[in-house]
Parts: sequence; structure tokens; C-alpha cells
Amino acid sequence: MSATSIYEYANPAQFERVADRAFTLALIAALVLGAFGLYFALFNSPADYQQGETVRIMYVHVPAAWMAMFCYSAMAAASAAGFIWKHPLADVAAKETAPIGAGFTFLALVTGSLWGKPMWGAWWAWDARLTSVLILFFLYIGYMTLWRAIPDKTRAAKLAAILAIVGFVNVPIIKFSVDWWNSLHQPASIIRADGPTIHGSMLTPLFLMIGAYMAGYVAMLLASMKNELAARRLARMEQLETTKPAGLVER
Amino acid sequence: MSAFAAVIVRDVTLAFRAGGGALQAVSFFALTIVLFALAVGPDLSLMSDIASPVLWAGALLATMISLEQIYRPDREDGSLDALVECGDSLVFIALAKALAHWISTGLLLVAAAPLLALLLNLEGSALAPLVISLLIGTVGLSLIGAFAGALAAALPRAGVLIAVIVSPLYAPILIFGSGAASAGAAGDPQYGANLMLLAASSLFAAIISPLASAAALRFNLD
Amino acid sequence: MTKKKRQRLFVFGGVFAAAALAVGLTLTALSGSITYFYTPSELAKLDATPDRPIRLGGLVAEGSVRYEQANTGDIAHFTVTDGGAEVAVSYAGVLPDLFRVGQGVVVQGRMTDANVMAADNVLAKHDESYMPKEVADALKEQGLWQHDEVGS
Amino acid sequence: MVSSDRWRWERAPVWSAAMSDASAFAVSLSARDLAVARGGRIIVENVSLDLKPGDAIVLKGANGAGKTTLLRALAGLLPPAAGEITLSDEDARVFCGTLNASKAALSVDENLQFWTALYDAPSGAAVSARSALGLDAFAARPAGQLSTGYARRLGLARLLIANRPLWFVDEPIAGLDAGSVKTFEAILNQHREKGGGVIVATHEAIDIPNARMMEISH
Repeated sequence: MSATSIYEYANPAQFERVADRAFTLALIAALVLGAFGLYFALFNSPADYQQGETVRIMYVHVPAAWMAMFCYSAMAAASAAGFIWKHPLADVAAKETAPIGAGFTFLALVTGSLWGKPMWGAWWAWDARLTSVLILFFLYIGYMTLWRAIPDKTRAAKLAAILAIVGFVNVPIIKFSVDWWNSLHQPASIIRADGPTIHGSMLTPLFLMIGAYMAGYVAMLLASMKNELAARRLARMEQLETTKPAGLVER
Repeated sequence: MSAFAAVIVRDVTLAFRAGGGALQAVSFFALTIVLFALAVGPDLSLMSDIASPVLWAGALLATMISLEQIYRPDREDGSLDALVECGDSLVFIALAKALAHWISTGLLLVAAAPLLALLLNLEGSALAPLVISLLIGTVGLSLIGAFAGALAAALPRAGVLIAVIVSPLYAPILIFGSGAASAGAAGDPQYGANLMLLAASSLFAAIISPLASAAALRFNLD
Repeated sequence: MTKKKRQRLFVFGGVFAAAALAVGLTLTALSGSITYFYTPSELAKLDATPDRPIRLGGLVAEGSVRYEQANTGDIAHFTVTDGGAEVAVSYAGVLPDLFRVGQGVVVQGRMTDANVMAADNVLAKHDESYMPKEVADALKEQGLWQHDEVGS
Repeated sequence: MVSSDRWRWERAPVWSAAMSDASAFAVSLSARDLAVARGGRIIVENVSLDLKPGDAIVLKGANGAGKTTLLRALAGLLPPAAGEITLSDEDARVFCGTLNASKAALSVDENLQFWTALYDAPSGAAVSARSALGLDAFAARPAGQLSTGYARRLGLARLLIANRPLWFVDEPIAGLDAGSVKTFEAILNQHREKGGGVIVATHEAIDIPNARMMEISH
């Protein structure tokens, strides 16, 4: 079979059929979960004993920060899968996850500073968690810039995959160093360092929102993967008429 | 002489020959400090408070601008092919390239730091911690930087791209390094802990970067 | 075995050794006392009060908060205690809005006397527990509540 | 004209031993339905060929047909998109592309000495390669100041220093004058007599006795 491009080896046609159904499902799930989540977050949950109403930003901020990290891990996993099983769709998934992850990271940063303003008295007070999210944002920027900078997309896929894996391995170290840096200048909570204790009644909206963000991610990912595959097929079509693969003939 | 040593000797020689990266990095380091001092103004007590962190950040930036020279020239003149096909495993060659960059650029920055520290009125007690932390930290900077250089080997103008890729990866080294320098200056018991974490970061970079660089170079050959 | 195989073995050995060393260094660094601030009783135990800027952590003592009008803006005076010793702190600046009696604070500044500190930075750290008001009140009735509620 | 001694490292000369022992060179390469891609597109496919000791293949093809990409894949510098290449010794191949893999700021001797150490060649290899390609007059001159022809000779000298059985050379005689072409043809023949194989990609007429001609075409 004369394959005209290494993408022909993965059969995107099968992916297309699955993607369409999964996309609509994920979209519906995102909207439903989002609606319930917001309802619970804004109306049906109590104010915080210390911060009062401003704590409601948490229902948007915490899921966004959580998704920012999840997307980067998904990118690293897809990149590793691209290397181990050499499946071109894995590279496309990693490439398309990046902008979504960067979006969640940016949302986490904005809502984080909105939430911090009343508490710290400043829009940005280099809180340990927010600083780690900011550095994670630059990891995304680096990844996407590398993709864009390399003309040959198959090489870009492999190099970006290596960067995603190296970046992922460094995330815990960065997180640790930022906490360490933060504890030097702003000591962490004095009374209890065993992590935030969130009361039961505030958990339900939180998990609803995380579910909504997750479903939204899956929907956006599938949509952008379909569009990327279509774009690549189009680009290949344009090249196809001009050059077919040659053979080697002994004279 | 093994290929490992040959690569180091060649790269260090090249770094000091015409157009080499070493002197460019040191001059960038110096001008960063001078510009910073001009911006801050002649307030000596303020300067000495921020001298260590500024010197550390300056050394990091100076390292960053010289990373492009590690692999791109080799790819452009074809010697990358020789490096890849020679008998030594590519991980070794990648380690040699990073060490060569450290020797030609990192050590030079460390040597220049005390002189530039005078410009910023650094206290005497702060000099030793600064130099020691820079000595350990620049190893990590060169290793991680060499990886970024390997990623961008095939790109003609990759200076900014490398900086964007490498800056988040530099965060731990900058934090522990500058932390050590400042803690050392203030006689803070944290000095030892910071130094050890800095050394651990450089060691971690020594494990990850050559392996990742070797993988990246294989994709930058065609 | 060929040079490359020998080197591959050497690489694995090197990676293992470097990893062990890195972990060792990290653990020793962490095991060292990471008290980044003194408590009043630790400060009292020190023979000479440190003259360099230090960090002092503790709770704002009951009824010790008073404000003194000065031409450069009001100066806050309060006592930081950890149940053992106490340190009187003066701070000419805006207190963070989470600052209140019984709240954990970390004060950065220099000791002007045995247990008197001139602070140039006060940090009221949010203690990261999110609990509805009603539950907080309920806890108070059963006397389990450690923060005593003042205003806000 | 003294070559810079700073670079000279003494090691027991195994050069002569390897010369006579043809079996060390008896390495053959076989490719089975190989396909190579450039920029994600397959440009050459269904390539099957064998290179046995003493063989020579001349690869021809129009510009952009994929000669260099195929040559690099056969040389092991580029992972093939499909098919596989089998050969008995992993370090048996050396590739000399249109770039001369030499550093402009280093002198001819420094470049040759570097390759000697890089390919773990005996210390005499640099001098004999230099004289074999008539570069003795330029030992101390920076490679960047050589003319195109001499720079090409320096690039070809690496093939000799590497002392490996399978040569893959892209446009070997580009920019060489008639005398230099003859020199290179003689070097090729000597290499094949020792049992070495070579694949040359070129447009120009090059006299390689009983070489197999292959062309990349549709």
C-alpha cells in the first residue's frame, strides 16, 4: 500500500466517528454539570466563617487550578504515549491539550488574584500556590512556542513531547522550591499545615464544577483534534498532486 | 584522549576564540549589573541589600543568552553528524557539551561575580556564599540550558525561544541559589539547607538533561 | 562488550549514584531545623537577643492591641505570645485585614530590647480552614473553638 | 610549518594492524522495503538494497528527489519511516554530507586532531589523512580560511580518520578540481580494496569502477 504520509498509518477515520459522538456527550455533560455547579456555588452554599461571600470565587478558582495541572499531566502522558506506541494521534492530543491547559491556568491566575485581593490587600502577593501556577503557565507558553517555532511538524511533535516530559518531571521540584521560597519570606499557616479543611457542604459545588471543567476539556480537546487532523489532511492533499513518493530503480 | 574530553577541549577552545560565547556572556553579565545600578541609583545601603539576588539573576540571564551557541553551530556546520555517529554514546557527548559550556561560560561568570559585587557594594560576608552558590548553581544552569539548546538546535534564531523554555526550569535553581547567597550573607541557619537543595537541583539536572538532550538531538539531525 | 554498552552501563551507574546523592542532600537539607521564625519562648531562651532582622511567630495576646496616634500615622502596639513567653511589638503600618486578637501572626523586624520588637512587616496568615459561619458558631457553643471571634 | 603540538596525544599505533586485516572491514548492510520521510511526507519508499564488502553504489536523482534523506537514513542518522536496515556492526558507518563538519575557527590540524579523538582513531591517523588529501601546506590555517576545494578535502579527510568500513558520501567531489577528483577516486578504490563499501550520491561524473548505478525516480 503506498502510504503517502506517516499519518496514513493511524486511521483517523475511526477516530472521527468516535470523536463526534464523544464530543456531543462531553459538551452536554459540561453544560449540565456547570449549571448545577454554579447554582450550588452561588446560591445553595454557605458563606465562609472568615471570608464571607468572597470565598465563592473558590468554586471557579480551585477547579481551574486543578485542571491546569491535570492538562499538563495529560500532555506529558500523551507525549510519552506518542514515544512508546508511536501513535501520531497521541502527539495531536498533546498539541491540542496545551492551549486548553494554558487557558485553565490563566483562569486560575485571574480568579486567584481576585480572590486574594481582599485577603492580602494586593492583586498579587506571590502566594506559594499562585506562584507555582504562574510558573506552570510559563511551562505551557514554552511548550506552545516550541511547537510554533519548528516548521516541520513531525519533528516539532517529538521535540515538544520531550519538553513536556522534562517539564512534567520538574513540576514537583518547582512546586517544592516555590513553597520553600515562600516559607522563607512568608511563613505558611502557623496553626495547622495539614492542608485546607473544606467543610462538607462546600464540597458538592466544588466537585460539580471540577466535573464540568473536565467535561469541557474533553469536548474542547476532541473538537480541536478533529480540526487539527482536518487541517493536516488538507495540507497533505495540496502536496499530493505535486509529488508522489519515488522508488529506487537500478539502471 | 577520549571523545568526551575532546568535545570539552574543543568547545572550550572555540568559546574563547573569535565569536565565541564565553566573553559575550560575561560582558552581558557586567552590563546587566551596571544598568541595574544606574536604574537603582547610588543608594549604597539599598544596593548592598539587593546585591546577592541581583548578581544571581544577572548570572542566570547571562547564561541564558549563551545557550544558543551550544548546539546550533554544530548543526549548521555538520559536526553534529560526527558527534552523533562517533563511538561514544550520545548521552556522554551531551554531558560533555554541557560541561564545556559550564567551564567556558559558568566559571567565567563566577570569576566575574566578585568584581561586579563591588559595583553593588556587596558586604564582605556575602561574597563567599555568593561565589559558592554560583559555583554549584551554574552547573545546573548549564545542564538544563544545554537541553534547551539541543531542543532548538535546528532553529536559526532561537535565543528567545530558549529563554522561554528554560526559565520555568531555572526557577528552582534561582530560588535555592539566590536563597543560599542571601541566607549566607545574613548568617541565616538556612544557608546550609539552601546550598544542599541547590546541589541536589544541579545533580537532578545532571541526570535528566543529558538523557533528554540526547533524545532531542536525534530528532534534529535531518 | 562494545564501548557503547560499557558507557551505557556507566550512565546507569552514574544516574543511580547522582539520584541517591540528590535525595540524600534534599533529606539532610529538610531535616535541618526549618524553623524560619522564633516563638516568644524560644527567643526568651536565647542568651543574647539577635541584633539582625528576625521573624517572630505566635498569637496576638488577649486585649493587648492598642493604637497610638503619631504624626507619621498611627502605630499599632500588640503582644505576641505562644502561651510561654510574650514579646511586645510596635508596628507603624497598615495591619492586614485578617489581623485580630487570637489570630496567628508572623512579625518581621529587629529586637529593640530583651522582649520588645520594632516590626517592619506583619503577616496574618489565613489558616486555610473554610467553614461556614453557622458551623463556626456551633463549635463555639461546645467550647471546641480556639479562635475567639472579634467583629468582621 | 609546525602543526600545533598542544593537540597531539600519543597512543600505540594500531593503524597498520587494521590496514592489513580485511576481515575487520567485512561488514555488509542490507535494507528491506525502506521508506524515508521528510517533513512528515514519505518521499522515497520500497527501497531494498544490499551493500557488501568492496561494493560501490552511485545514487542519482533530481534535486529534491530525496538522495540526501535516503543517504542519511542508510547512514543511521535518520530513523526510517518504514522498513529496516540490518548490519553486523553498529559503529561501521560514517557519513560525509555536503557540510564539512569542521569548525571554521579551528585550524586544519585542530580539526583533524579532534576527529582523531572523537572516532578513537590512532594518533597517526590525523597526519596520514592530512597528507593523503594534500592538506599539509595548510596544517595551521583556520579551516574557515580554506578555499571551497580545500575545505571539501578537509571534510573528506574525516572519512579516513574514522577508519570505518561503510562510507556514505553526499556530493563528494563538489568544488574539487580535476587533480583532487583523481585523488578522491584513488582513495575510494583503496578503501574498497580493503573490503570497505561506499554509497555516493552525486550529479557529477565520477569514475568508480564497476559501481552499481541507482536512481530515485517515480
